[in-house]
Amino acid sequence: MSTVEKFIPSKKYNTTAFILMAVGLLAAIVLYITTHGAAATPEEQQAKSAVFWAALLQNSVFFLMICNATMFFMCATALAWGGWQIAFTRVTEAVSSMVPIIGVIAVVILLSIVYGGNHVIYHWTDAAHVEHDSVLNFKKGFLNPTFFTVVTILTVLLWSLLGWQMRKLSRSTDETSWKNPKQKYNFQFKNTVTAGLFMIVFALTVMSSIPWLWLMSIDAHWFSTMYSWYTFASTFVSGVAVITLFVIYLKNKGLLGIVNEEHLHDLGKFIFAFSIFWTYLWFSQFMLIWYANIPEETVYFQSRTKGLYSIVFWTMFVINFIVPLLIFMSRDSKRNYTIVTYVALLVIFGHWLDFYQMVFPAVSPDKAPNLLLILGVALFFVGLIIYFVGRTLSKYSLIASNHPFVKESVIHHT
Amino acid sequence: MKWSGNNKNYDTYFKEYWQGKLGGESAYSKALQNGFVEASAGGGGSYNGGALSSVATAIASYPAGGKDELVLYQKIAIGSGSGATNPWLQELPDTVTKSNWGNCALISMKKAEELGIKLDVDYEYHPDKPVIKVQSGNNSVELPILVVPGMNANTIAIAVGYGRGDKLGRTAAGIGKNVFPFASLSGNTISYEAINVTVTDAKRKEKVAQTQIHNSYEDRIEVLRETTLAYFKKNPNEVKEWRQHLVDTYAKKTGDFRKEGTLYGAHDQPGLKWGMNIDMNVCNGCNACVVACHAENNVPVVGKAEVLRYHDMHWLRIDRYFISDEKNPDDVKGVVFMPMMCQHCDNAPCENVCPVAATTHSEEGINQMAYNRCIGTRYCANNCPYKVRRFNWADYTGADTFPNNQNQTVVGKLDPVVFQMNDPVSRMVLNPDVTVRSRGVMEKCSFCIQRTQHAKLQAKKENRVLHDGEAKTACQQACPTNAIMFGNVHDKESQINKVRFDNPQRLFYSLEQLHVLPNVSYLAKIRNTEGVPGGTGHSEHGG
Amino acid sequence: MGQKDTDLHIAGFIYGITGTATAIGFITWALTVDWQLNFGGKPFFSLPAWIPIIFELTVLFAAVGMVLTFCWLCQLAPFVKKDHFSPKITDDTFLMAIECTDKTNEAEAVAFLQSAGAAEVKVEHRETGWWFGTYDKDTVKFGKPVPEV
Amino acid sequence: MSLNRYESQARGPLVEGSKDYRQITEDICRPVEAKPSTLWWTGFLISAALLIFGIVSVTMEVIYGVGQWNLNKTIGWGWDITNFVWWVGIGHAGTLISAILLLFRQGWRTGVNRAAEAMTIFAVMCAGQFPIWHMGRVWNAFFVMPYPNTRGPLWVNFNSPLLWDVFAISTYFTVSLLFWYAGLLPDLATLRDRAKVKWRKWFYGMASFGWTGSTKHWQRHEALSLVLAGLATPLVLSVHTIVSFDFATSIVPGWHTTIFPPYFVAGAVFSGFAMVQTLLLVTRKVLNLEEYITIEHIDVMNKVIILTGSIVGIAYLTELFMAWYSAVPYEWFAFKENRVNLNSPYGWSYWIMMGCNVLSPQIFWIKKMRRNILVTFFMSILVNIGMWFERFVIIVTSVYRDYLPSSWSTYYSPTLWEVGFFLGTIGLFFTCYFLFSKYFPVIAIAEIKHILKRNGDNFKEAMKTEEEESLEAFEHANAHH
Repeated sequence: MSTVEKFIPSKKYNTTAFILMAVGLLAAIVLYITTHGAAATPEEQQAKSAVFWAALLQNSVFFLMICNATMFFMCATALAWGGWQIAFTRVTEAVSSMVPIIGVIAVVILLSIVYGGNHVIYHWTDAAHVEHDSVLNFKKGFLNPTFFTVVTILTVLLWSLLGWQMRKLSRSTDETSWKNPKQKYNFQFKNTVTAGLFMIVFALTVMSSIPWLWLMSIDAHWFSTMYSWYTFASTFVSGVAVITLFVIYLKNKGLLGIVNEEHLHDLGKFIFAFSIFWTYLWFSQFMLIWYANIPEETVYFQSRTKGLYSIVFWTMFVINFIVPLLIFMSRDSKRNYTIVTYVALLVIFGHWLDFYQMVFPAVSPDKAPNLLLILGVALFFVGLIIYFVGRTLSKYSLIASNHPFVKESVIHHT
Repeated sequence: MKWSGNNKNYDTYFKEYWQGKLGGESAYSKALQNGFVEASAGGGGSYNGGALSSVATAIASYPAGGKDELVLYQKIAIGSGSGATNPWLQELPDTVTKSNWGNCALISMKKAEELGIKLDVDYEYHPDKPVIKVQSGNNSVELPILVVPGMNANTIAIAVGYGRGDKLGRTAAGIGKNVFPFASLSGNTISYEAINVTVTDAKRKEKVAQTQIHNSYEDRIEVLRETTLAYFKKNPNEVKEWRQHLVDTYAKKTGDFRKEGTLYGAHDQPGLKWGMNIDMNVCNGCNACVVACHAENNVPVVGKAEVLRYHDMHWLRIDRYFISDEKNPDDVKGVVFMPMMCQHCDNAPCENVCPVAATTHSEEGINQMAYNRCIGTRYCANNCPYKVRRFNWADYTGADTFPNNQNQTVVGKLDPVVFQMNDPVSRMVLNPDVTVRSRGVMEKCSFCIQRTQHAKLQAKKENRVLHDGEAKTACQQACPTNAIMFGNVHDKESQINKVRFDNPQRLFYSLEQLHVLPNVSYLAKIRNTEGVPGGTGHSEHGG
Repeated sequence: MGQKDTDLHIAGFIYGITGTATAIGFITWALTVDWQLNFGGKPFFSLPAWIPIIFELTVLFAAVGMVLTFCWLCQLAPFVKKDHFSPKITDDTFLMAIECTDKTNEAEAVAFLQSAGAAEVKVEHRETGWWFGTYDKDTVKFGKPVPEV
Repeated sequence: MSLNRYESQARGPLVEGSKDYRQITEDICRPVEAKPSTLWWTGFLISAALLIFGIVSVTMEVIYGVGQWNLNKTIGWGWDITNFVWWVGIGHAGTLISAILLLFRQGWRTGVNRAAEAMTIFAVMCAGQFPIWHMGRVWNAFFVMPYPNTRGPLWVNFNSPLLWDVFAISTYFTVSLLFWYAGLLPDLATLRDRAKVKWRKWFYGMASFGWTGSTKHWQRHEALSLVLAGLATPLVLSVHTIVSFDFATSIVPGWHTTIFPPYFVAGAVFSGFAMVQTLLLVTRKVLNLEEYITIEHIDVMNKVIILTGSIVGIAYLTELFMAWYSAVPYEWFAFKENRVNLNSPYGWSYWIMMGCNVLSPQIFWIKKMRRNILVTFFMSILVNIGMWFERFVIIVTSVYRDYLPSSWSTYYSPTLWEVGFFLGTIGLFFTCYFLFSKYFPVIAIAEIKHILKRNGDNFKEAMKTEEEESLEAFEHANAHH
């Protein structure tokens, strides 16, 4: 077989993508209409329309962070000088190339919320309210529209830029002919430095400030030092699941010859391991707050473990922990394409639910919004990812056949 | 008195004045007994211009004081020295300085500055305080200083009754310095001041035993509430609103902060539930409760060396905070006393963390200690926000099963006073109803559980319900101002419930926002001082 | 290599589950049935606070159980002395011992090994079982002798 | 079988020099079989002396009571628990290297895992001393065990983080020991078969459990190692997590924060690797093992150090930020006044921690520094000083000024016996390590042999053909479908 293989998206592939996007848009429109009807008071109107914006927020941020998590996967493996993942690195790269696209959408949505005059989602944007709220007033050095805007735009810009650089480096190997191992080493060195730079940016954004600004500030009074690491774990599992799904799809199309179940097994292990890692962080955050039982912290779980949202809360816990734990514990299930596909899909859905329960209990405490409609909105992003990832994949060789470590990936054996 | 041109001593003057006014000795005694005089006629005082010049003369004739003046005073516990032999009293921290086991020279902040003593981290956090030499004529004494904010710049105050010899027993021997020589006889009165002393820095340091080292409550309004009368009149509901704010924030649905502000759900507490209320307005920091608690509960006396190491054992202590201007800590506006003991939290952080279940919650709402089970990890003390748990660092009471572990020839030394508990006669002071704790065990206020048990048994024997006020804690019984109220909070008619119900504008629980659910409530201190503090209004910052 | 994969990990899983069940069962019984104690207002059934111990006991049971099983299966224990095929195998030689029973076609096995590039193929008759003894003393063998093939 | 034998030439070799299996056995067994050097004796005696000092210190403390130490009514834990957490942290690298890196198939672990695992066990032994001897009534320490007793239904408080510690530390110790010993079996058998002296035959024969190296043995051994690694991985995370719970479950400002579990684990790996560096740099020099513990190994471990150091740094900043962001005055005070403020009583300790843990490891961004033995050695010690201060900062600076200003503590500094206890555990640790390095192979012989054909210097050079052939040709020759 030829190793310079390419993926040409079929008509059906693109149509599916467009249909999903259309369904997503439709869901958004329906959601808009249902949330912008007449209401008794302006406050009620605001509360209703906030659900629409929160749905956009949840979905755009979730998918943006997933795609960025694949960036993390790429950079972390590069830093660790991993070899096994090179077999499908072009898939990882293609998913990571979604960062600028969803990034722009997310920025538009976030800024519309901050400047849109509806303060239900971000209380701290309401200057009059902040005046009277001593806690928010205290925090306004961090929670203010200007800072939010600057950090948000800068972050998306940096992610995009460094991702572009990483991908460019990887693609450059296609044309290079190595003269000696030293050259390969030099390439790896450059790759490592870029990945290292991304890691620094990553630490300052995803591992800290960004989840605080975008998500935690919805419960503007509440705080948890774990929050950012926790959201990262959530998106990282989903990110690996997305890569896995594309790998399986391409395998099904008879592509990606050098990828075999050994690689699938390792992707499965990643999903397994990081699902447990996610659970670990979830438990640590929950248990510590539960144990100390200080109201200023428990207030977050009050609205989630009791009442309206408790079903979502526990469902997502079961999906994100029990499902991968029980299914992926055995070696055989990690090597079975069908099982891996379903678990990956479930895991993505589970973490989507996790984001749902991060956003909505604060936005709409008394009435759980229609889950199906909001899930519908997610389809837009799913379609978008399918379409653009397909397009990116079609532009370059599917296998980085000249990468210094590609041969290690070929003989990869668990 | 001299200034007024009168040579009588004040007592005589006072008596004569009132006897003259009330008409006779018996009327005077009656007035003292009643504590008040019914004003029969509003006879306004008349201004006597002539007397003024005689006063002026008298003032001028008073021997000219030097720059610095020494004042001798008596501590509440030791008095003139009569209490010096009692270890409980020696161990009792002074109301204002929180120092015990010895006297020291109290000086003003200005004087400290003048002497070049920096009131920095070292001064506050180390027991070693600079020593000054106070000299008046032939008399001189060297004592470590304690800087008290708000003192007159050039006054030095030293307590009398210290510096006793060996013959008085091992408690008082060698504790502090005797400053009686500074007192002088003028006429037939003893003058407790030396008006012209020289103060010099002795260039060395000596340790001062204190049970509290920080003077300000740092604006921590969740810990305690106090304000001025004027401010209170303007904002009578501030404390109430603060408590209401907790309810509004964390108990939106039911309005029950106790039940809704938690992830746990509440335990049933049928029957009795003990609670205490302390009125900070009435408390004058007299320390009677502290001694009573000490005596009742066999709280060990640890001696100066141990107090210096912050090992004091008081189950009940009186926290003293100076209220002063943040910018000018010397400008003391008031002093607050906050009796602090185990708060018997219903959601006690200490109970959670004990690995061996030595401290648990009783159905009567008491946070109880099983000394026999305690292995002394001290985790509970770390996790207590009120820091009221006390650990037996060494064998203070001779309660150990190890015969010779008080005989420390190599390892740390205890003061001789501690060993009094080894001799059978001294041990007679122990309350037989209360266990003596061995070393390595945590202890703390039990709400005098031996007394509540006794009262319950008494009622049971007589086949009746427990009456309100039947069980009294030792501190409550000793309190001369009735600041402490104790009883069953499930009894709607009980005093404690009434007090809490009648004072909603002053009622607060210390650190209520933590949701540890203390069973001790406080009534805010309203200082009858002038001025409405600015800003948030609760205080003028600490010094 | 055609050898049956060992089921040691399944044993480990079962031990682990046993540990989990023991921990949950015992703690629940001790704190909710045997003696209910109110610790800081926490519910009697404080599951989140028990997770750490449940986890630890799961791991402990699994690990200890597995090592013991491993020792049992491989017949390893202190003071056990085994009959050695060659002292060099603990140094620089790989040795494959294939246990043969009367059903084994010996010649075929020898041929297979030789074709796979074995340096030396030996057929020996040994006693089964294990030997107690120390390596500084002469071997005292015991165990059931097997009929020679 | 060529599967295991190719590796990109862009990677450096992990076994230097021209080695074969026999040579490896020879190199690693030699120090065990030779007479101990003067250097060994000196080190051993110093360690033993420290150990004795420690024993005396603890005896003093038990005779008098915990009052022997300078803890007080406000500061219930000081050096004791600081040292406990410090040692437990150090005890994390070993099992991490052997378990997690085994799962991640990192070849370089083989050179260092044996010594690191031994270190883990000794460090946990040291750590365990502190919670035991810090008890007020240590003779009743068995109360923490849930044993059936005559007092009726008296069990322990399963809700207490200290009890979790009891289970976590003992489980961790047991599993690490099993893991380590299981790995040692084949190597002990090697020593046994090489033994010429009677007592050696007896000792290594007894210790090697009758290992024969048969295929069945190896097969089960591999399965066992893999599952134990799978178990040990979450176990490693759980142990320091549970130690962090000691603080994080409380309500003390500066203790109670949700990021503690992962951040403590990162810190533990950080300090653990630093300790591994300290030990191995000495070991490779003294035992002439430079060809097995190579600069490559040191380089990789320094990378782990900079990574975990930076994670810890991010956690510090997160905590600091969140203390402000929380708008809880107590929380903010604990950070701003108790720690960051250099003029506060313990401000200095916070900045030592920051300097040693966050700033200084950044030097390892430079490759030259990562591969410099002296710099690495110095840094490894600096990191452990920093990590000691991290625990000191967390424990003492949080608790000495918490909620009630009336209870703010006087200055706490340790007594001679507190320091003595700590030095004693250092003595214990090194005494054990010296004995280990004398009587056991410090490098896993069997495992090094496993990677030799892929990572050995001489074998790497022979990979030229594979390195240069096209991917198609390579795939055709090597891939298995």
